[in-house]
Amino acid sequence: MSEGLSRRSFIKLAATAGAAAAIPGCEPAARNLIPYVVPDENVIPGMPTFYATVCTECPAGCGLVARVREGRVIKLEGNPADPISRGSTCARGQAALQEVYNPDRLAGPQIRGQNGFETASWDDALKTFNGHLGTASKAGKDRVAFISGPLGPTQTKIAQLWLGAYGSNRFVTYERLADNAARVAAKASFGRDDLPIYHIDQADALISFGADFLSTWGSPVEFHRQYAAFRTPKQRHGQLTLARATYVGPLMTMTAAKCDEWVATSPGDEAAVALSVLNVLVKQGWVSRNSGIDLDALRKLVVDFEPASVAQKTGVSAESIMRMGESFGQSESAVALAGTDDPALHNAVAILNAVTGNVGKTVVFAEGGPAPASSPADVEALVKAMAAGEVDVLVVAGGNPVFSMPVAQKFNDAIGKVGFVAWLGTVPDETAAVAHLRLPTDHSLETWHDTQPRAGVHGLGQPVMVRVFDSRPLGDLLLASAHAGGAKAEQVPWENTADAVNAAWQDLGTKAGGTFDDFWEKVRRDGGHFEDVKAASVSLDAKIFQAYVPAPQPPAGLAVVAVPHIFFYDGRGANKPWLQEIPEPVTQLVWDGWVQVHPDTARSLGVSQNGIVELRTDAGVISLPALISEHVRPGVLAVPTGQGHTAYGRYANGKGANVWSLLSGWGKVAAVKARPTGDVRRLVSPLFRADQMERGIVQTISIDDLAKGVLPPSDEPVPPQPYEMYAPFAYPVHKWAMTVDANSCTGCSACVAACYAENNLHVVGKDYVEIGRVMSWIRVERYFPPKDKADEAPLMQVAPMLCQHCDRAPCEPVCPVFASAHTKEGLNQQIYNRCVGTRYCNNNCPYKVRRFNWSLPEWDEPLNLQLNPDVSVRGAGVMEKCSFCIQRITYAELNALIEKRPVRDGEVQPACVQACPSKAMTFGDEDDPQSAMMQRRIDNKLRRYLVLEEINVGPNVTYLRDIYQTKGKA
Amino acid sequence: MAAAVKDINLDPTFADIDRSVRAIMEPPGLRYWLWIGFLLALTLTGGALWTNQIYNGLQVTGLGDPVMWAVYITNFVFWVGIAHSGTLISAILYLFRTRWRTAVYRAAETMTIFAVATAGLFPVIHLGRPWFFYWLAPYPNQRFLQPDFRSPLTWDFFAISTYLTISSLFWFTGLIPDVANVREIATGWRKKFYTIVALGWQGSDRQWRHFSMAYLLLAGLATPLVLSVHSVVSWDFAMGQLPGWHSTIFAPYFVAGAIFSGVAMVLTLLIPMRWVMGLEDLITPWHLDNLAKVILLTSLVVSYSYIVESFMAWYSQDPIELMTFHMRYFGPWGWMFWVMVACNCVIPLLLFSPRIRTSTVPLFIITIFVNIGMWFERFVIIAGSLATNFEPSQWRFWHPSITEMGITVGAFAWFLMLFSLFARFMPIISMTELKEGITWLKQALRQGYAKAA
Amino acid sequence: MSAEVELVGAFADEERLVHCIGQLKAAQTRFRVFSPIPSHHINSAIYTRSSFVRWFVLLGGITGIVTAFMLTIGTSLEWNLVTGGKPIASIAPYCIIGFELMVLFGGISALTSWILLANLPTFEPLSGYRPRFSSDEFGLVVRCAEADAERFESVLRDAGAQEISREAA
Amino acid sequence: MNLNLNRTLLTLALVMFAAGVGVIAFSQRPWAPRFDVQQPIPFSHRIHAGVNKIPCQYCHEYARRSSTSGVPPVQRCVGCHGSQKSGGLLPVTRPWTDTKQSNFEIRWNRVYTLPDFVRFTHRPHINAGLACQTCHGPVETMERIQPVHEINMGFCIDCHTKRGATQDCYVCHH
Repeated sequence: MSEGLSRRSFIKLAATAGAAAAIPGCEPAARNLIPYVVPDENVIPGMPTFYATVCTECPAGCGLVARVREGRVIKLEGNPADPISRGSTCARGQAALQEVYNPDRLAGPQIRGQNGFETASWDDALKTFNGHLGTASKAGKDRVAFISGPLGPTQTKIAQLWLGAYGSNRFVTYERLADNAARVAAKASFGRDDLPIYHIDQADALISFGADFLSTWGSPVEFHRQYAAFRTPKQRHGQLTLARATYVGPLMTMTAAKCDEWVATSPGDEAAVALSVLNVLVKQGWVSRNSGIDLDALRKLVVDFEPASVAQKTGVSAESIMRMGESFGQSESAVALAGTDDPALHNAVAILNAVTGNVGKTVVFAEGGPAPASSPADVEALVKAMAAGEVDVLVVAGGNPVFSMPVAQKFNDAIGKVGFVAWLGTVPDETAAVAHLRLPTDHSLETWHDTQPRAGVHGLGQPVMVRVFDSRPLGDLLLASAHAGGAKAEQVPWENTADAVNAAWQDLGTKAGGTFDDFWEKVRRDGGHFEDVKAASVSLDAKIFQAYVPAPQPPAGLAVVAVPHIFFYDGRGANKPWLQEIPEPVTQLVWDGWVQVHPDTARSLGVSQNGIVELRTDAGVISLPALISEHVRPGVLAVPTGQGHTAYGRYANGKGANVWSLLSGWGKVAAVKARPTGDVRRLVSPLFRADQMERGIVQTISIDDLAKGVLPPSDEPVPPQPYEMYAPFAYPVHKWAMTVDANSCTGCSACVAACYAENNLHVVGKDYVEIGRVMSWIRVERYFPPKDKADEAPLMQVAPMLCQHCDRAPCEPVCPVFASAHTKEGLNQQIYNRCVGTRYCNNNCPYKVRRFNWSLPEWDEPLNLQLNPDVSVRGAGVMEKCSFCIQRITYAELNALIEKRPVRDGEVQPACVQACPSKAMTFGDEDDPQSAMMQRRIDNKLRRYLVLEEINVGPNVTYLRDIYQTKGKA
Repeated sequence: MAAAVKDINLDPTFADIDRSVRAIMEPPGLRYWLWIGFLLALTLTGGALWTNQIYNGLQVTGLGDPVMWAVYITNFVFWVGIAHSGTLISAILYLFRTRWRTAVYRAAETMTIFAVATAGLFPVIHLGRPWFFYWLAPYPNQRFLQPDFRSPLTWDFFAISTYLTISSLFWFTGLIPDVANVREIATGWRKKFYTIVALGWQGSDRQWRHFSMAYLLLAGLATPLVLSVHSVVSWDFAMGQLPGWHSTIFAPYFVAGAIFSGVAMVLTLLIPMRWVMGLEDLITPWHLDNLAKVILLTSLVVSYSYIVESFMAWYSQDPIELMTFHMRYFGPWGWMFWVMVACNCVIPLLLFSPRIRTSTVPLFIITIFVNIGMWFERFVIIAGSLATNFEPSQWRFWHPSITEMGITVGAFAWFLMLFSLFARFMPIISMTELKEGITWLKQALRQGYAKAA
Repeated sequence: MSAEVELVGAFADEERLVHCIGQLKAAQTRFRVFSPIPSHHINSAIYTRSSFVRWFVLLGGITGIVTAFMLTIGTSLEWNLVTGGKPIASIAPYCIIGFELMVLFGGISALTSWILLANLPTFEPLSGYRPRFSSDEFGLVVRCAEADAERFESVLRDAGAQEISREAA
Repeated sequence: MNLNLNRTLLTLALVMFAAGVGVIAFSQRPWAPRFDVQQPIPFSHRIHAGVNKIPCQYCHEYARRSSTSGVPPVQRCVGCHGSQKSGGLLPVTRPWTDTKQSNFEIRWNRVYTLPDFVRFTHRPHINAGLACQTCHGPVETMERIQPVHEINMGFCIDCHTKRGATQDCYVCHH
């Protein structure tokens, strides 16, 4: 974004464009028109501009495209050019906007005074900053320390140089959810410092040992795409089969729910189960000969892990273990994933993958991976140093260690020992609360940065908008400070981050060939530089069999497990209202924390639903309302991470409790004592019933029936239009419609977040969700099969439910004022400014997808700057609903009109379709049989169904049945 | 007629009738004004709550997805129902020349007018943007955009406004001779007022000639109208495909229910009124008895409708329909259903006993129960069906709010206030028709029924 | 031609009055009846043809139906908005509007027509009216030449008028 | 029929007539904006568009590409007026001739406003070959811009109907 657009004029534009956020009414939008002094050639007022950048919400590093209107980023979308996101995002990525515009963001530098923090000028703040650094560096070497979340290569370099300028190399990156055990195992079993790249899509069988790869583990968006491919039925040995997936772990996570089988183990038993599977493989002789490992050692390793004995020890049924073994051994290629913090498990899984010859196929180590992040040991070393008073100045730039650091580290005491703590970041968190100096830094969307999530992927993040607050880029701050600290120009050659990034990409450019300007142009357009990776040839280290240490026995009695929350991650997402309001996919709970308890455990504890449970470990004690559910192993208390903030902004504070404070070590498991306190706090969900009472909202078909080409007897297809009283209308131009594949949908709710962002939906809070006033236009229908049907159904049935734009929409003829009517392109239009609010349409909507504005929508400044100017903000008293993103449809149609061409297939993509990481939804024109949407219907004739088809309202959203594997079959 | 002759009081001469009715209209005392003041206070409270609701939006109610219609629409249907008996008694029984109607029809019809006036408020109250309610009416505008005449709500708008107009005209026409009557003895401002209202009526042969024809025809028009109005109201629900709404028997079912609750309300008003105003010799047990019989009959019709409704649900074997009815009987709101059955089907059976039919206190209590029962019937049908809709994930049960309750109470107060005011300042009993009736009966006795007719 | 007078006779009983009306009609004199109650005896004794009001009502009703269908169909075609896949001009629902407007217009024309035909509203009382004619007595006002006054007085008296007064017309 | 009847009929007729007139007058929305908009700078469209025949889109350059037609940037004014010969434009040119003064902004007052629930875009209309004057009136004759048509839905839909453009509510209201 060029400099032509001054901050001042940006604010003005925001003012005028922000008028779109006014309440529908007859008041004129804005009274004044303020012209640019010099127009910005990149900006056409009233038209969106797109910039490629990179997401920094989690280490996955997805490529993004930011849609910018009048200098404000209003929507984030996946970058199709990016090999990781491939044009999709997750809910967290969508919600990154709410950090940029977060009302709790630090507005300017603050210095701690007698009474709390006092705002200071940048000059004073920087003087204090550099002053302390100067004295510290004079005091000796390594008196300055730097902690941050994972940084990109360039920013890491800058930080290290800056430290160097102050004679220190205490550089530590801290990521609580980093897969440390995996790194240890990779080193031990393959002698690698980097993590492998997984190709789930190329596997025929999958076993995940506690790796929740669809929500938080590794690179969820990429895994969504791969898993969708993995689960599409394929012809194997001349028969249509469904690749089998099994999840082993204490809690039925979202990933587990989308697998064929969830094997409930106590935390820590996963390793035993893995070895038992290995035992099956060895006994069955399914160990590939050419994997070149000595079988005797292997036999010795697995000998005492007979399925029977393991089953008897862990309570896992031997059949499940056999099934896993068979599916894994009999498939040409398979993949096993390990997600717990138990190195033994990771070793076992490494062996599992290796001996079946899958390393190099589905598990690939690549040359030129990113430099490894700091290990727990590094962090511990630093904390020790701090505690010992060897650190005078600590600079924290993210990671929020105070919130999530293992209790045993006593980080809070250690940080107290540090003379001067400076916190650099966007939204002040618990760590900022204990700092002496707070400097507001730019959000990654406001500054230059780069990422290297894995080998061959170099993401380039460019500033997509002028900063909202009086913040500065982290890199610029450090560079300036380094220069102030007397760094030589040859050591620290750059003035600001932009130069640094540019310089860093020079050699990439030279490697790529061609002139740098072309390269630079290209990477800025593509959002990075992507090259094919060369697979490194690795072999299993024979010592691993001896090196193997048996798994630590799981804690006797109750165990608490911290489950990474799909939206809050380690806790960084908690202050984003969208993420609080969107229900967690499996439990469907909002705005709170909870402890998930198995009915049996609950009975023995005397806990009832919503009853507050006090959890006490050697590290600490928290209280949370209980969620009684079958989806957790008895004896296990599962608590989602991320809630329980005390100083992280208005949306996060005082919600739930912080499970990290129960864990003394780096793991996520601890022995716990639990007792009901007798208090009650209602857990709130927008969904009422969890069983669909055979109403066929989310329908399923077994792979056997699919292979046979027959439908389950229960649902013979109703003839398309049985009894028509009137001749159907023709839609000559377009007939917009959607196809939704329930088999690909995981319930991750990225679509919901995207809808919130695109259509200016406002959040209503816990109380209103409870009485049915949630505003989301699209929701995830989540159902569990009744017990008696459990064998003939998937573990969980999910599908997005949105307005079906029925041809014979029941909502239309009941509206007395034509606020709800049909367009000539087959859309069911809801005209907000015509609506008088009788709410009859919603009463008559069988899908209950219409939403009524019970109150006047409000956004805390400056969250309203994110509002989409192309969509009206609805006032109180009007009905609203999914519009298939009409603003995008008209935008595309106008482009086509002006370029005198028809609208291309796929040119229109509603926000939900665009965001869906597993591409479960396809949007297109029903008039065009060649469109991808229609093709998807034609290719899946057997799986096609309409929700509530029998009432014959002619929905335009066609669903495809979820495919399940009949239990007890491999 | 024999029964009638035995029961009806033939002694009063025209003069007596005038005397007793004019006596009601003497300037009222303090107790009356306290009563009015009390009602006014409640009404104003309701009004204040409504103002607050308009200002803050419907968030002040307990409504939410999926129960988007609850108390307000229930009240609407309830009051429209109340209205119907008035027209039944004044118009339909007029066409049948039923003699016992004469003493009670004015009160009943007055109740109709004010009940419709009350009912008419609720569709506006429940709107999300009440200031745009006039969009339901066709009126010239620069966009040439008119309401959708396919919508049951538009039908409602037309039906209710027509009903209000027609019954007011009918009521007003009937009033004129009586107002002329009281005009002759009134003094002061009342004199002026009655003179204007009476339009200079003197009862000349020419006036009576056109009056009678118009009155007959208005009765003729009102009769199909009253049946149509509640059918239209019932179609608000029957036209929806929601299980529990989508039923073809709704029109007759609702009309019967309307008469049922309406006649009950007539008695609820008449029994205290005749006691307070000393009208025992004009409104005799004979009248109460006849009204009670109507209640009994309609109660049986309503009970039959309940049975048919459930039977159809069972007969269809549609699982969704069945589930809705299962929840209606045994769901969280099941108690409402059983209250309704008790009040509408069981308790009215007491009316089979003539002693209860003619003794005021038990009759009064029964009518109260009927009113309660019918309110719950509407709530069970409207809100209950919404709560258990097609989407199991979207079920939810509604919790009342102060605003809804307050406005409901306010509406009752508003209705009673209007009625009490009318009862004291206008002839609440039609002298003209009483006289006509007595003359007719005397002749009937003297010359035999056939000749007189 | 001699001056005319009006004889006002008050009757307590309807039948006597009706009987008397018969005689006056036979005598072909001009008279007017005041009655506190609507009485089809009196009406049929005086008039042979029934009131015009019914034709006005019919007219009103027809106007109502026509207006309704013109309004509904016309406005639908103006915008041809499709709702619920139903035809633009869907007749069935429009019949309801038709019915309601028929009743509405019919009723309004009934009221206006009877009021106008009855010469109301008026605030100049008809001659010979006595307040009690609105309450408990029937009045019979005969207008005749002074010469015939006695003859008609006797007619009234024989018919059973309680009191008879004579006033100049 | 006597006097009373005629009088009544007359009053009736008068009332109905008055009502009819009232309704028609009301439907014309007499309160619609017709005010005289003052501007901070005495800019004359007559001279620019009329006398000098400068095409509208030379200054309102975004009209054919965007939803908004765009207010000309100061740079555009200076493009012509920047040179010395121009007299009357010091307030606009000063920030460009002397570098010490900071940029300033012109606060034009809106003449044409639309409610927030209308999503009007210029580009299809311009690309359909509509003259700006169709909606904005004979701008080239105006010293100061005054609204000629009241831009309301009736005005839009009337033209859409005549030209067979879309009548889907959703196109403008979403």
